[in-house]
Amino acid sequence: MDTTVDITVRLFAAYADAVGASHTTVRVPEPATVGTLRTALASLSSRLPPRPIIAVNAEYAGDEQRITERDEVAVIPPVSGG
Amino acid sequence: MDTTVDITVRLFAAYADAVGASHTTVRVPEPATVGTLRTALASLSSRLPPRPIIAVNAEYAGDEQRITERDEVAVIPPVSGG
Amino acid sequence: MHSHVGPEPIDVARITEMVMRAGNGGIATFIGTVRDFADGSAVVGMEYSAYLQMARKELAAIVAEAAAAAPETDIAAVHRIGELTVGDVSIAIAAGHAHRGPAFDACRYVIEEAKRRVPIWKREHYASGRSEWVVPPHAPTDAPAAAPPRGD
Amino acid sequence: MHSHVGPEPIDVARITEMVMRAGNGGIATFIGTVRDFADGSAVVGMEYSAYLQMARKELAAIVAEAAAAAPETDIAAVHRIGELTVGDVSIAIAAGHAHRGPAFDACRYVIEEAKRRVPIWKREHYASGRSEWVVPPHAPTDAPAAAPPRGD
Repeated sequence: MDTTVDITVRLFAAYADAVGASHTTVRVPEPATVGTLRTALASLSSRLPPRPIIAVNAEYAGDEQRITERDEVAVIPPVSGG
Repeated sequence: MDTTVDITVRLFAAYADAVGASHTTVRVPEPATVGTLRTALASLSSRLPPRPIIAVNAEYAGDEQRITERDEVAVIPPVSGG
Repeated sequence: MHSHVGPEPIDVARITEMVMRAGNGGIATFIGTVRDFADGSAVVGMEYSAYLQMARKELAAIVAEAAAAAPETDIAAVHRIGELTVGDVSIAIAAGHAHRGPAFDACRYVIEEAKRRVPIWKREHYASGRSEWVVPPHAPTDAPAAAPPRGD
Repeated sequence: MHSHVGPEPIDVARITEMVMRAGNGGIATFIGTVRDFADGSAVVGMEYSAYLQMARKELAAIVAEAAAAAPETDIAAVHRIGELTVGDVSIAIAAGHAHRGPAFDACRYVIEEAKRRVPIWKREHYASGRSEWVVPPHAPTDAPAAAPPRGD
Protein backbone atom coordinates (compact mmCIF):
# COMPACT_ATOMS: atom_id res chain seq x y z
CA MET A 1 0.00 0.00 0.00
CA ASP A 2 1.20 3.48 -0.86
CA THR A 3 1.93 5.58 2.19
CA THR A 4 1.74 9.35 2.29
CA VAL A 5 2.93 12.06 4.63
CA ASP A 6 1.28 15.35 5.53
CA ILE A 7 3.71 18.23 5.20
CA THR A 8 2.82 21.56 6.74
CA VAL A 9 4.22 24.40 4.67
CA ARG A 10 4.55 28.06 5.54
CA LEU A 11 3.29 30.56 3.01
CA PHE A 12 4.35 34.18 2.62
CA ALA A 13 3.37 37.37 0.87
CA ALA A 14 1.56 36.81 -2.45
CA TYR A 15 1.40 33.04 -1.86
CA ALA A 16 -0.25 33.49 1.52
CA ASP A 17 -2.79 35.81 -0.12
CA ALA A 18 -3.37 33.32 -2.95
CA VAL A 19 -4.08 30.43 -0.61
CA GLY A 20 -5.73 32.61 2.02
CA ALA A 21 -3.55 31.29 4.86
CA SER A 22 -0.05 31.53 6.29
CA HIS A 23 0.22 27.74 6.64
CA THR A 24 -1.27 24.86 4.76
CA THR A 25 -0.88 21.09 4.79
CA VAL A 26 -0.08 19.12 1.68
CA ARG A 27 -0.30 15.33 1.37
CA VAL A 28 2.63 13.87 -0.57
CA PRO A 29 3.59 10.25 -1.26
CA GLU A 30 6.44 8.69 0.68
CA PRO A 31 9.38 9.12 0.38
CA ALA A 32 8.66 12.85 0.45
CA THR A 33 11.13 15.13 -1.27
CA VAL A 34 11.19 18.78 -2.20
CA GLY A 35 10.47 17.67 -5.77
CA THR A 36 7.34 15.70 -4.92
CA LEU A 37 6.16 18.51 -2.66
CA ARG A 38 6.55 21.04 -5.48
CA THR A 39 4.40 18.87 -7.72
CA ALA A 40 1.75 18.45 -5.01
CA LEU A 41 1.70 22.21 -4.34
CA ALA A 42 0.76 22.96 -7.93
CA SER A 43 -2.71 21.51 -7.33
CA LEU A 44 -3.19 23.57 -4.16
CA SER A 45 -3.99 26.84 -5.92
CA SER A 46 -3.95 27.92 -9.52
CA ARG A 47 -2.37 31.14 -8.25
CA LEU A 48 0.80 29.32 -7.20
CA PRO A 49 3.39 28.83 -9.94
CA PRO A 50 3.87 25.32 -11.39
CA ARG A 51 7.04 24.63 -9.38
CA PRO A 52 7.42 27.09 -6.49
CA ILE A 53 10.75 27.52 -4.70
CA ILE A 54 11.05 25.65 -1.40
CA ALA A 55 13.07 26.22 1.75
CA VAL A 56 13.65 23.48 4.29
CA ASN A 57 14.66 24.49 7.81
CA ALA A 58 15.25 28.08 6.63
CA GLU A 59 17.53 27.15 3.72
CA TYR A 60 16.85 26.94 0.02
CA ALA A 61 16.43 23.31 -0.96
CA GLY A 62 16.77 21.37 -4.22
CA ASP A 63 14.38 18.74 -5.58
CA GLU A 64 16.38 15.77 -4.28
CA GLN A 65 16.21 16.81 -0.64
CA ARG A 66 14.18 14.51 1.64
CA ILE A 67 11.57 16.05 3.94
CA THR A 68 9.67 14.79 6.94
CA GLU A 69 6.84 16.11 9.13
CA ARG A 70 9.46 17.44 11.53
CA ASP A 71 11.12 19.79 9.01
CA GLU A 72 10.12 23.42 8.74
CA VAL A 73 9.08 23.71 5.12
CA ALA A 74 8.28 27.02 3.43
CA VAL A 75 7.18 28.08 -0.03
CA ILE A 76 9.20 31.11 -1.11
CA PRO A 77 7.69 33.61 -3.56
CA PRO A 78 10.14 35.50 -5.78
CA VAL A 79 11.91 37.78 -3.33
CA SER A 80 11.67 41.56 -3.69
CA GLY A 81 13.60 43.04 -0.78
CA GLY A 82 16.17 45.80 -0.84
CA MET B 1 66.70 89.47 -32.11
CA ASP B 2 65.07 86.62 -30.20
CA THR B 3 62.57 87.84 -27.64
CA THR B 4 61.74 86.02 -24.44
CA VAL B 5 58.98 86.24 -21.88
CA ASP B 6 59.18 85.70 -18.11
CA ILE B 7 56.49 83.31 -16.94
CA THR B 8 55.74 83.09 -13.24
CA VAL B 9 54.71 79.58 -12.30
CA ARG B 10 53.09 78.30 -9.15
CA LEU B 11 54.65 75.27 -7.48
CA PHE B 12 52.96 72.83 -5.14
CA ALA B 13 53.76 70.02 -2.74
CA ALA B 14 56.90 68.05 -3.67
CA TYR B 15 57.76 70.52 -6.47
CA ALA B 16 57.59 73.48 -4.11
CA ASP B 17 59.89 71.60 -1.74
CA ALA B 18 62.27 70.71 -4.57
CA VAL B 19 62.60 74.29 -5.76
CA GLY B 20 62.33 75.75 -2.28
CA ALA B 21 59.58 78.20 -3.24
CA SER B 22 55.85 78.34 -3.99
CA HIS B 23 56.45 80.49 -7.07
CA THR B 24 59.29 80.82 -9.53
CA THR B 25 59.91 82.69 -12.76
CA VAL B 26 61.06 80.94 -15.90
CA ARG B 27 62.36 82.71 -19.02
CA VAL B 28 61.04 81.12 -22.20
CA PRO B 29 61.47 82.14 -25.85
CA GLU B 30 58.56 83.81 -27.63
CA PRO B 31 56.06 82.58 -28.67
CA ALA B 32 55.69 80.90 -25.28
CA THR B 33 53.70 77.69 -25.12
CA VAL B 34 53.12 75.03 -22.53
CA GLY B 35 55.57 72.88 -24.47
CA THR B 36 58.43 75.39 -24.40
CA LEU B 37 57.73 76.10 -20.72
CA ARG B 38 57.95 72.38 -19.89
CA THR B 39 61.36 72.21 -21.56
CA ALA B 40 62.57 75.34 -19.74
CA LEU B 41 61.36 73.96 -16.39
CA ALA B 42 63.51 70.88 -16.73
CA SER B 43 66.63 73.00 -16.21
CA LEU B 44 65.16 74.65 -13.12
CA SER B 45 65.75 71.76 -10.76
CA SER B 46 67.00 68.25 -11.24
CA ARG B 47 64.27 67.22 -8.82
CA LEU B 48 61.54 68.21 -11.28
CA PRO B 49 60.60 65.54 -13.82
CA PRO B 50 61.70 66.03 -17.45
CA ARG B 51 58.30 67.22 -18.63
CA PRO B 52 56.10 68.24 -15.70
CA ILE B 53 52.33 68.60 -16.12
CA ILE B 54 51.12 72.19 -16.53
CA ALA B 55 47.85 73.95 -15.75
CA VAL B 56 46.96 77.30 -17.29
CA ASN B 57 44.29 79.36 -15.57
CA ALA B 58 43.40 76.43 -13.35
CA GLU B 59 42.92 73.94 -16.18
CA TYR B 60 45.17 71.18 -17.45
CA ALA B 61 46.90 72.36 -20.62
CA GLY B 62 48.51 70.58 -23.58
CA ASP B 63 51.84 71.46 -25.20
CA GLU B 64 50.32 73.54 -28.02
CA GLN B 65 48.60 76.02 -25.72
CA ARG B 66 49.97 79.59 -25.88
CA ILE B 67 50.80 81.34 -22.60
CA THR B 68 51.48 84.97 -21.68
CA GLU B 69 52.61 86.80 -18.53
CA ARG B 70 48.98 87.39 -17.68
CA ASP B 71 48.06 83.69 -17.44
CA GLU B 72 48.09 81.87 -14.13
CA VAL B 73 50.49 79.03 -14.81
CA ALA B 74 51.08 76.16 -12.39
CA VAL B 75 53.25 73.06 -12.35
CA ILE B 76 51.20 70.11 -11.14
CA PRO B 77 52.91 67.22 -9.37
CA PRO B 78 51.29 63.79 -9.70
CA VAL B 79 48.11 64.17 -7.67
CA SER B 80 47.48 62.01 -4.61
CA GLY B 81 44.19 63.16 -3.16
CA GLY B 82 41.27 61.06 -2.04
CA MET C 1 30.65 41.47 10.68
CA HIS C 2 27.16 42.58 11.52
CA SER C 3 23.82 41.83 9.94
CA HIS C 4 20.24 42.22 11.03
CA VAL C 5 16.69 42.06 9.73
CA GLY C 6 14.03 43.69 11.87
CA PRO C 7 11.42 46.42 12.26
CA GLU C 8 13.73 48.97 13.92
CA PRO C 9 14.44 52.21 11.99
CA ILE C 10 17.89 52.06 10.39
CA ASP C 11 20.60 54.32 11.79
CA VAL C 12 22.85 54.79 8.74
CA ALA C 13 25.57 56.61 10.71
CA ARG C 14 25.79 53.71 13.15
CA ILE C 15 26.06 51.14 10.36
CA THR C 16 28.83 53.20 8.77
CA GLU C 17 30.71 53.61 12.04
CA MET C 18 30.69 49.85 12.50
CA VAL C 19 33.14 49.46 9.61
CA MET C 20 35.34 52.51 10.33
CA ARG C 21 38.46 50.85 11.65
CA ALA C 22 41.76 52.76 11.56
CA GLY C 23 43.04 50.42 8.86
CA ASN C 24 40.03 50.96 6.59
CA GLY C 25 40.93 53.83 4.27
CA GLY C 26 37.90 53.24 2.06
CA ILE C 27 34.28 52.77 3.05
CA ALA C 28 31.53 52.12 0.52
CA THR C 29 27.91 52.24 1.56
CA PHE C 30 24.59 51.58 -0.06
CA ILE C 31 21.33 52.97 1.25
CA GLY C 32 18.01 51.86 -0.18
CA THR C 33 14.97 54.04 0.43
CA VAL C 34 11.28 53.85 -0.40
CA ARG C 35 10.74 55.72 -3.67
CA ASP C 36 7.72 57.85 -4.41
CA PHE C 37 7.19 56.32 -7.85
CA ALA C 38 7.33 52.79 -9.27
CA ASP C 39 6.49 51.73 -12.82
CA GLY C 40 4.56 54.92 -13.36
CA SER C 41 2.42 54.73 -10.21
CA ALA C 42 2.63 57.15 -7.29
CA VAL C 43 3.66 55.21 -4.19
CA VAL C 44 2.75 56.42 -0.71
CA GLY C 45 4.26 53.61 1.34
CA MET C 46 5.72 50.14 1.32
CA GLU C 47 5.18 47.10 3.48
CA TYR C 48 8.14 44.75 3.84
CA SER C 49 7.38 41.27 5.14
CA ALA C 50 9.95 38.54 5.71
CA TYR C 51 10.45 34.91 6.55
CA LEU C 52 12.38 36.37 9.42
CA GLN C 53 14.47 33.44 10.64
CA MET C 54 15.58 32.58 7.11
CA ALA C 55 16.09 36.22 6.07
CA ARG C 56 18.49 36.73 8.97
CA LYS C 57 20.34 33.52 8.16
CA GLU C 58 20.59 34.35 4.46
CA LEU C 59 21.72 37.95 4.98
CA ALA C 60 24.37 36.78 7.45
CA ALA C 61 25.57 34.20 4.89
CA ILE C 62 25.81 36.85 2.16
CA VAL C 63 27.81 39.15 4.43
CA ALA C 64 30.16 36.27 5.27
CA GLU C 65 30.62 35.46 1.57
CA ALA C 66 31.43 39.09 0.78
CA ALA C 67 33.91 39.27 3.65
CA ALA C 68 35.58 36.03 2.56
CA ALA C 69 36.27 37.48 -0.90
CA ALA C 70 38.81 39.99 0.43
CA PRO C 71 40.68 39.53 3.72
CA GLU C 72 40.18 42.22 6.34
CA THR C 73 36.94 43.55 4.94
CA ASP C 74 34.46 44.81 7.54
CA ILE C 75 30.80 44.66 6.60
CA ALA C 76 27.56 45.72 8.25
CA ALA C 77 24.16 45.16 6.63
CA VAL C 78 20.66 45.80 7.96
CA HIS C 79 17.29 45.33 6.28
CA ARG C 80 14.20 46.88 7.79
CA ILE C 81 10.77 45.25 7.66
CA GLY C 82 7.24 46.45 8.46
CA GLU C 83 5.34 49.47 7.20
CA LEU C 84 7.61 52.13 5.70
CA THR C 85 6.80 55.46 4.20
CA VAL C 86 8.36 57.29 1.25
CA GLY C 87 11.95 58.26 2.02
CA ASP C 88 12.40 55.70 4.79
CA VAL C 89 15.60 53.68 4.65
CA SER C 90 14.77 50.02 3.93
CA ILE C 91 18.33 48.69 3.67
CA ALA C 92 21.78 49.96 4.58
CA ILE C 93 25.07 48.26 3.81
CA ALA C 94 28.55 49.49 4.71
CA ALA C 95 31.84 47.85 3.72
CA GLY C 96 35.25 49.01 4.87
CA HIS C 97 38.65 47.92 3.61
CA ALA C 98 42.16 49.33 3.39
CA HIS C 99 41.48 50.06 -0.30
CA ARG C 100 38.40 51.29 -2.10
CA GLY C 101 38.14 48.50 -4.70
CA PRO C 102 37.37 45.69 -2.26
CA ALA C 103 35.09 48.02 -0.26
CA PHE C 104 32.98 48.81 -3.35
CA ASP C 105 32.96 45.17 -4.45
CA ALA C 106 31.82 43.91 -1.06
CA CYS C 107 29.07 46.53 -0.79
CA ARG C 108 27.82 45.78 -4.27
CA TYR C 109 27.92 42.03 -3.70
CA VAL C 110 25.78 42.29 -0.58
CA ILE C 111 23.04 44.39 -2.19
CA GLU C 112 22.92 42.28 -5.36
CA GLU C 113 22.77 38.99 -3.47
CA ALA C 114 20.35 40.34 -0.87
CA LYS C 115 17.93 41.31 -3.62
CA ARG C 116 18.30 37.88 -5.17
CA ARG C 117 18.21 35.59 -2.14
CA VAL C 118 16.93 37.13 1.10
CA PRO C 119 13.29 36.08 1.65
CA ILE C 120 11.75 39.52 2.00
CA TRP C 121 8.75 40.72 0.02
CA LYS C 122 7.45 44.19 -0.46
CA ARG C 123 3.95 45.40 -1.12
CA GLU C 124 3.54 48.84 -2.59
CA HIS C 125 0.76 51.09 -1.36
CA TYR C 126 -0.37 53.38 -4.18
CA ALA C 127 -1.88 56.83 -3.98
CA SER C 128 -5.03 55.27 -5.49
CA GLY C 129 -5.55 53.20 -2.33
CA ARG C 130 -4.55 49.93 -4.00
CA SER C 131 -1.72 47.73 -2.70
CA GLU C 132 0.25 45.15 -4.64
CA TRP C 133 3.06 42.70 -4.02
CA VAL C 134 6.05 43.65 -6.11
CA VAL C 135 6.94 41.10 -8.76
CA PRO C 136 10.67 41.16 -9.49
CA PRO C 137 11.48 41.43 -13.21
CA HIS C 138 13.44 38.16 -13.41
CA ALA C 139 11.91 35.76 -10.94
CA PRO C 140 13.99 32.58 -10.64
CA THR C 141 12.35 29.22 -11.29
CA ASP C 142 14.68 27.35 -8.94
CA ALA C 143 16.14 27.99 -5.52
CA PRO C 144 18.83 30.65 -5.76
CA ALA C 145 22.25 29.35 -4.83
CA ALA C 146 25.10 31.45 -3.46
CA ALA C 147 26.90 33.31 -6.22
CA PRO C 148 30.11 31.64 -7.37
CA PRO C 149 33.27 32.95 -5.69
CA ARG C 150 34.39 36.22 -7.19
CA GLY C 151 37.78 36.61 -8.78
CA ASP C 152 39.63 39.91 -9.10
CA MET D 1 24.92 68.92 -7.54
CA HIS D 2 27.27 69.95 -4.79
CA SER D 3 31.02 69.89 -4.56
CA HIS D 4 33.54 71.50 -2.27
CA VAL D 5 37.21 71.44 -1.36
CA GLY D 6 38.19 73.07 1.93
CA PRO D 7 39.54 72.65 5.44
CA GLU D 8 36.17 72.11 7.15
CA PRO D 9 35.54 68.70 8.79
CA ILE D 10 33.30 66.58 6.57
CA ASP D 11 29.78 65.87 7.77
CA VAL D 12 29.03 62.55 6.05
CA ALA D 13 25.36 62.54 7.09
CA ARG D 14 24.86 65.96 5.53
CA ILE D 15 26.50 64.89 2.26
CA THR D 16 24.27 61.82 2.15
CA GLU D 17 21.12 63.82 2.90
CA MET D 18 21.91 66.12 0.00
CA VAL D 19 21.16 63.31 -2.45
CA MET D 20 18.16 61.78 -0.63
CA ARG D 21 15.32 62.90 -2.85
CA ALA D 22 12.01 61.00 -2.74
CA GLY D 23 12.70 59.68 -6.25
CA ASN D 24 16.12 58.30 -5.33
CA GLY D 25 15.61 54.71 -4.23
CA GLY D 26 19.34 53.98 -4.25
CA ILE D 27 22.17 55.96 -2.68
CA ALA D 28 25.79 54.91 -2.98
CA THR D 29 28.44 56.65 -0.92
CA PHE D 30 32.19 56.51 -0.61
CA ILE D 31 34.06 57.72 2.42
CA GLY D 32 37.84 57.99 2.41
CA THR D 33 39.63 58.15 5.74
CA VAL D 34 43.23 58.52 6.86
CA ARG D 35 44.63 55.03 7.41
CA ASP D 36 47.00 54.10 10.20
CA PHE D 37 49.34 52.20 7.89
CA ALA D 38 50.75 52.81 4.41
CA ASP D 39 53.29 50.67 2.57
CA GLY D 40 54.35 49.08 5.81
CA SER D 41 54.90 52.32 7.74
CA ALA D 42 52.82 53.41 10.72
CA VAL D 43 51.10 56.69 9.86
CA VAL D 44 50.06 59.16 12.55
CA GLY D 45 48.62 61.91 10.36
CA MET D 46 48.23 63.26 6.88
CA GLU D 47 48.55 66.73 5.42
CA TYR D 48 46.44 67.47 2.35
CA SER D 49 47.43 70.49 0.32
CA ALA D 50 45.68 71.70 -2.81
CA TYR D 51 45.83 74.11 -5.70
CA LEU D 52 42.52 75.21 -4.26
CA GLN D 53 40.95 77.16 -7.11
CA MET D 54 41.74 74.43 -9.62
CA ALA D 55 40.82 71.59 -7.24
CA ARG D 56 37.35 73.08 -6.79
CA LYS D 57 36.93 73.56 -10.53
CA GLU D 58 38.10 70.04 -11.33
CA LEU D 59 35.98 68.34 -8.68
CA ALA D 60 32.92 70.27 -9.87
CA ALA D 61 33.67 69.20 -13.44
CA ILE D 62 33.96 65.53 -12.40
CA VAL D 63 30.65 65.70 -10.54
CA ALA D 64 29.01 67.26 -13.60
CA GLU D 65 30.42 64.52 -15.85
CA ALA D 66 29.12 61.80 -13.52
CA ALA D 67 25.70 63.41 -13.38
CA ALA D 68 25.57 63.76 -17.16
CA ALA D 69 26.11 59.99 -17.56
CA ALA D 70 22.67 59.16 -16.10
CA PRO D 71 19.76 61.61 -16.06
CA GLU D 72 18.39 62.54 -12.66
CA THR D 73 21.43 61.51 -10.68
CA ASP D 74 22.10 63.65 -7.62
CA ILE D 75 25.71 63.90 -6.48
CA ALA D 76 27.52 65.56 -3.60
CA ALA D 77 31.31 65.39 -3.21
CA VAL D 78 33.57 67.06 -0.66
CA HIS D 79 37.34 66.80 -0.22
CA ARG D 80 38.95 68.05 2.96
CA ILE D 81 42.39 69.64 3.06
CA GLY D 82 44.79 70.60 5.84
CA GLU D 83 46.19 68.54 8.68
CA LEU D 84 44.20 65.38 9.33
CA THR D 85 44.67 62.64 11.85
CA VAL D 86 44.15 58.88 11.56
CA GLY D 87 40.46 58.09 11.12
CA ASP D 88 39.53 61.56 9.85
CA VAL D 89 37.35 61.63 6.75
CA SER D 90 39.31 63.12 3.83
CA ILE D 91 36.70 62.67 1.11
CA ALA D 92 33.00 61.87 1.00
CA ILE D 93 30.94 61.25 -2.11
CA ALA D 94 27.23 60.46 -2.28
CA ALA D 95 25.25 59.65 -5.40
CA GLY D 96 21.50 59.12 -5.52
CA HIS D 97 19.40 57.75 -8.34
CA ALA D 98 16.09 55.95 -8.80
CA HIS D 99 18.08 52.73 -9.27
CA ARG D 100 21.21 51.41 -7.61
CA GLY D 101 23.29 50.78 -10.74
CA PRO D 102 23.62 54.41 -11.81
CA ALA D 103 24.12 55.46 -8.17
CA PHE D 104 27.07 53.06 -7.75
CA ASP D 105 28.50 54.02 -11.14
CA ALA D 106 28.35 57.75 -10.41
CA CYS D 107 29.92 57.35 -6.98
CA ARG D 108 32.72 55.19 -8.34
CA TYR D 109 33.35 57.54 -11.25
CA VAL D 110 33.77 60.52 -8.94
CA ILE D 111 36.29 58.84 -6.64
CA GLU D 112 38.32 57.35 -9.51
CA GLU D 113 38.48 60.61 -11.43
CA ALA D 114 39.09 62.68 -8.31
CA LYS D 115 42.12 60.56 -7.49
CA ARG D 116 43.36 60.95 -11.05
CA ARG D 117 42.72 64.62 -11.75
CA VAL D 118 42.00 66.83 -8.73
CA PRO D 119 45.18 68.75 -7.79
CA ILE D 120 45.47 67.69 -4.18
CA TRP D 121 48.61 66.23 -2.65
CA LYS D 122 49.05 64.40 0.58
CA ARG D 123 52.05 64.15 2.83
CA GLU D 124 52.15 61.28 5.28
CA HIS D 125 53.44 61.85 8.79
CA TYR D 126 55.04 58.67 10.09
CA ALA D 127 55.38 57.47 13.66
CA SER D 128 59.15 57.82 13.19
CA GLY D 129 58.76 61.61 12.88
CA ARG D 130 59.48 61.67 9.13
CA SER D 131 57.03 63.12 6.61
CA GLU D 132 56.84 62.33 2.91
CA TRP D 133 54.77 63.35 -0.08
CA VAL D 134 52.85 60.38 -1.38
CA VAL D 135 53.89 59.32 -4.86
CA PRO D 136 50.97 57.71 -6.69
CA PRO D 137 51.81 54.32 -8.22
CA HIS D 138 51.05 55.32 -11.82
CA ALA D 139 51.92 58.99 -12.19
CA PRO D 140 50.81 60.32 -15.58
CA THR D 141 53.36 61.93 -17.87
CA ASP D 142 50.82 64.19 -19.53
CA ALA D 143 47.93 66.31 -18.37
CA PRO D 144 45.02 64.04 -17.43
CA ALA D 145 41.98 64.56 -19.63
CA ALA D 146 38.41 63.86 -18.63
CA ALA D 147 37.57 60.18 -18.91
CA PRO D 148 35.72 59.26 -22.11
CA PRO D 149 31.93 59.14 -21.75
CA ARG D 150 30.78 55.92 -20.14
CA GLY D 151 28.42 53.55 -21.85
CA ASP D 152 26.16 51.14 -20.06
